[in-house]
Amino acid sequence: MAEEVDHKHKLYKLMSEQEAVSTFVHDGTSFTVGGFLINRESDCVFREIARQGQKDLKFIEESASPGVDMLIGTGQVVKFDTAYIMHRQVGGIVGMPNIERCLKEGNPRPVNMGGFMSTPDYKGNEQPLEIVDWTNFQVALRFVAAAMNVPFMPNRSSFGTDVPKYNKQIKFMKDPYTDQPIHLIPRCDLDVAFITVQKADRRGNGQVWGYEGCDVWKARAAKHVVLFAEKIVSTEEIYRHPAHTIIPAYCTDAVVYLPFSSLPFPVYGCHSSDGFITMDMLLSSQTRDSWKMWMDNWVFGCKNNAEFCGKIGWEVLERSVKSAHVLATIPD
Amino acid sequence: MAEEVDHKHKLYKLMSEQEAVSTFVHDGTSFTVGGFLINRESDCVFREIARQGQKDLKFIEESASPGVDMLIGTGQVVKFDTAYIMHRQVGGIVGMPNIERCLKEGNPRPVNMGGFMSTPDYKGNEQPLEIVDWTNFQVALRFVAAAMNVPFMPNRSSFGTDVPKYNKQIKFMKDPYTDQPIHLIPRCDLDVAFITVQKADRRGNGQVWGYEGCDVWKARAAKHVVLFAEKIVSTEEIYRHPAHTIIPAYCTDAVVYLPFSSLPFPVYGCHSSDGFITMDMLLSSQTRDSWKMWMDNWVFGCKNNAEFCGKIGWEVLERSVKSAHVLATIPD
Amino acid sequence: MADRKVTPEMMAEKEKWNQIYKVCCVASREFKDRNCVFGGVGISFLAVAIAKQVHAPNMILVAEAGYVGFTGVTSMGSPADNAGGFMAMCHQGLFDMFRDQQAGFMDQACLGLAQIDKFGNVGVSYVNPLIRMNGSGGGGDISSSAKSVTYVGEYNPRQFQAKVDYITNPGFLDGSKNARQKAGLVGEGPSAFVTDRGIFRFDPETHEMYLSDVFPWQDDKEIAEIVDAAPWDMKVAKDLKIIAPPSEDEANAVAMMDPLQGYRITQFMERPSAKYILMGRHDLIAYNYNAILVEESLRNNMKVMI
Amino acid sequence: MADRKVTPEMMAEKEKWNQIYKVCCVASREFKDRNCVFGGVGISFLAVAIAKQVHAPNMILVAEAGYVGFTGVTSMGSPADNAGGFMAMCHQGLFDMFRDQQAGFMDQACLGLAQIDKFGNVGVSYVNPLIRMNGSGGGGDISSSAKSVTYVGEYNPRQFQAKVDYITNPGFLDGSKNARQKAGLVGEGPSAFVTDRGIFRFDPETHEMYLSDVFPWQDDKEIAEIVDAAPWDMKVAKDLKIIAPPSEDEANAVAMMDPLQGYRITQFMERPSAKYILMGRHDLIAYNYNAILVEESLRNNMKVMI
Repeated sequence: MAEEVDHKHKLYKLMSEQEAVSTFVHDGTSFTVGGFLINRESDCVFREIARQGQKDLKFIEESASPGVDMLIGTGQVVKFDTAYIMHRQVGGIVGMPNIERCLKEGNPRPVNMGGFMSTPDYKGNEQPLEIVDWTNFQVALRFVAAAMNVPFMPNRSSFGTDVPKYNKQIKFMKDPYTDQPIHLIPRCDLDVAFITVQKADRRGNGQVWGYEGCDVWKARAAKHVVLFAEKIVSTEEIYRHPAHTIIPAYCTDAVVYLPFSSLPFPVYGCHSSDGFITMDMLLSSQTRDSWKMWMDNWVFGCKNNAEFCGKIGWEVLERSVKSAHVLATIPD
Repeated sequence: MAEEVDHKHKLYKLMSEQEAVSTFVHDGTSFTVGGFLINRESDCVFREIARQGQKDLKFIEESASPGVDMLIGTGQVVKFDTAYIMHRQVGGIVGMPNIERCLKEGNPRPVNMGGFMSTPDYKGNEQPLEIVDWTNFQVALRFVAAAMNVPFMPNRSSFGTDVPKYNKQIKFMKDPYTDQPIHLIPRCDLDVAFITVQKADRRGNGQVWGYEGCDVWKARAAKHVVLFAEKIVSTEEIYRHPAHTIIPAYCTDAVVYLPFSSLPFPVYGCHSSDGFITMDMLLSSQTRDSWKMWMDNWVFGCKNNAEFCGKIGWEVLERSVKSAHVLATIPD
Repeated sequence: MADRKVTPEMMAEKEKWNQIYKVCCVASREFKDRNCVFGGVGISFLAVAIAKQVHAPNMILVAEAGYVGFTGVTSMGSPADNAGGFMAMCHQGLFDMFRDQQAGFMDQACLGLAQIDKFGNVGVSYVNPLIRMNGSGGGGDISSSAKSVTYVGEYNPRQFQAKVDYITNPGFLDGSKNARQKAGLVGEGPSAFVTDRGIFRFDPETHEMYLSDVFPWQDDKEIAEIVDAAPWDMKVAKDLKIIAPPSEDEANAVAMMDPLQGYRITQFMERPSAKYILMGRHDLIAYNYNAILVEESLRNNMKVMI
Repeated sequence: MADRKVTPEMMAEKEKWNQIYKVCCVASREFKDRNCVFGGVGISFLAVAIAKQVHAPNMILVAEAGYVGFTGVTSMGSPADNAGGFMAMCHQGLFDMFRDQQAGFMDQACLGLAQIDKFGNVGVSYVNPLIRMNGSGGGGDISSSAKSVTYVGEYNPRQFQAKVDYITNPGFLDGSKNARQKAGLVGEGPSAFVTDRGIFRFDPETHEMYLSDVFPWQDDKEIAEIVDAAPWDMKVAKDLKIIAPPSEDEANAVAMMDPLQGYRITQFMERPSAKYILMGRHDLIAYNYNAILVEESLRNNMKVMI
């Protein structure tokens, strides 16, 4: 194994997307992405991990980015902690069709769904995908506890429900001060957080506009933090909006200059979503064969995010930027 | 007792400083101020409470505003939770002389200092002032726990020290996940937080520039929140810097338009400190008699904060504003 | 109830509105001005947004990703939709929103459901034997801690269960007195389930769900059918209320927030923009078609809002 | 040690610097470039700020009230001083700073002390029988969780105690192996106590404090005096190091951050601005006097910094 590099204490931290993924994602790595659900989430990471082929990955996110389904389809993810998947969509379309195929067909591997249901009659030898259910707040609290370097956070959600019944990591205790019931939510063990930000400098100060999601906490919870920056700015420009630096340089291991890293999903003040490519992906993914064709075309057929952008069409992206600017722009 | 008014659901929440203090501070009330130590803390509150005369007050702050010493001198405070007082100053000046007189003379009441020392040979009948020691982070965590509506927060400070030895509210436990030691810090029970902000609208959206201190948490921990605004702006102006709204309208009970509410202490981007009046107060306070004269002149001799400002001199304050603007201004 | 008559006018009104209008316009009336209201996604957001536009202009709309007090110029595709940032009082984070909710600042919330039992316990993650639903998301937290929760959804008798397969959202638990409080929950529980075939509420004493409001076109037979479909002895309110059909203002609010006709045309493939998708087109012309519709709508709405 | 000679030049150097220079300029050398460093208030902030200005320009200065990566154009009167906001990478809150420290992001810190024992356990709140000090503030947290802590202060034999009256800041506890880790502490403990009469460090095995560095003017007699004053058998480093006196650059850095001469003139009443205070003046002329000094200094420093 290579000598451990102290990335966080480097003065300048620029890397390419390929380098950032290969440096921080290995077989068995646990990771998350910033943003929430689809917005300002680093979708490019899922495509790059699919290309690089790391195995036995663990993914954790409050409401999961659809990208994780891609890595479940490639068989690269073996553990998935979440509160929500966009699974049931209008017109009977399945949002996470690879998860569905794990459940129904054990393909590419069987799934243990939160201890509540699992792939019936599975005869193969693949290790099951473990899905663990939480609420959004509880997943957030796992990041919060890790960010604070404490073993757990107290929480009042889910009393009387089946969530703590099937998720034994949620512990029940009587508060020693008042003897009232409280749930404990354990910290997560997180190797890498990939976070898309509107601005960053080379030192790794990441600035966000719009909602913050859990990025403040993810950036402290993860051993390594990679920023995908829509724009690289000077540290002097960072000084202009210091309250927007939700990720200070001391958290950051690498900065990747990568506009449109969230595509096909939107970034506040930068660009809109691409409903066409999203819908195409979703419809194509409904069968495993057509999903594989989609992957060959849009993922394996692109060397990097720029080629993915090129395939969508730069003129469409230019239009998408204009569209986002109707609602907001990011100040210099 | 008057009917409970639902201040938080009012559309517009403007009040005078007198009304805000008399509405939310009663005998026995627990309160805090925003900011940290001296900066952007609502010093006007201590003067107004001294004028109104509420009794048996409880005060909690990480590193305490010097103003609390005034209310200890008037005998109005009976409980004081803190991590720090600016007590030992250059040249043997005592920073909290009224606390010192409580300790040495039992005047105006004796003091129990964190269970470690107390007024010797006290013969009077006054209830002792209880001082409870914490660290800054622990006091902050008391606000955090209350803000989250949970009974405690886990913490790793103070293992092996005398802080948890004398403060029995800090509980030791073994983390049920790893069996490692952890401290529990109990939530605080807080009636009112008075917070100075650079901008607020009438609905109670409070915006802060510069450091945030614990104001995010205090505003959620307190049953009632009063904002002292350096500037009242329209809600449209609030929309321009939504990330600076660290106190959304739903937290706020009252908004007081009160420039210079922190005087003689500074507010980022608004005005500097007044070292002369601070030093005068400190030197005058070294004996009880001269402290009383100072109080008669600067506190009881002023009807409100505007008269206090007038006594300092508006031309001095204008100069103080210019001085602060060398470092920062608040954008429109 | 005996003297209620269903007129042809009522039946015409019934046909006039699709299920989304029937659910969302009616549910919007549950939300009060000046309240702080947690909107879900899709139709549960739409219901809240209609309220803000029609009768509750000072409602503080919150979305779990971190948007507070925004104008709702368009319906949100996700709780982190860029539109949530527009004319917002505060941008914060997801943890912050749930913290503030657990602290009791959220007065009301609107959510969808898959299964519900007699005491308002809800499941949204799993349906036996092998159906995975979306998962609780923030719903488990919201139903635990928001002061009150209004559920919305198209009526389906399968939603009403004697026992929810997997409870994600606590209702009144076993229905016993103070059951929620004893369990450690902060919020006061569900207040209504608004469907296109009536509103269900909870008895303040027994916490049992009953039918409390029906549309003017729902006759005794239909009411009996709904009540009989429930796996418990569902009661009907003695003073059963009649729901006013969607108003013109409410309908306008839906139209205003629906540039791509996602609510007005319920079948995905029948929406105008679907033709480009069906053609497999990803080009600028296709993209432009949707973008122009959305942007025009936003610009028009901004004029109204500002 | 035997062949060390104290020359008249050394004695002249000794007289040249007041105790603040001797402590802070020397302590500044403990702080490394690119490290994230938690500064205290007063001289413990000054020591860190000198480092940033002289040899560690890429140090990330943090102040507990919530300022990160600021330029330190002036020394901070409090951890929330307006100056902390100037050219800062990040403005956040106090909770955030301590969270980030407990998570291990703060490499070094600088603090003052009132009492210290053999194993570096420190008290800053109480001295028996009846002296109340300032209190731990953030010091208790910083000494618990920052990776390493440098203490600074004017030497006073009373600081060295067999038993600290009230321990606020954990050192190496009972000195046993991994005592801090076993207790649950995150940081690695104190690294040095820098005084105007030498630097004390901790043996990596026994964790006992020993005298490791002295100024060139400290002869064997003075060293013996210091060692004898400690209530334990204090050792002297075999390779006792000689401290270089404050450099011109370090002295300039102090001057740069000290427009009111609070560090250069240690007696409060001897400072220029004190005359107005002694006259009891609160008027514009008095205010202006200080304001102009501070502002001129800031403007000059900004030119250097930008």
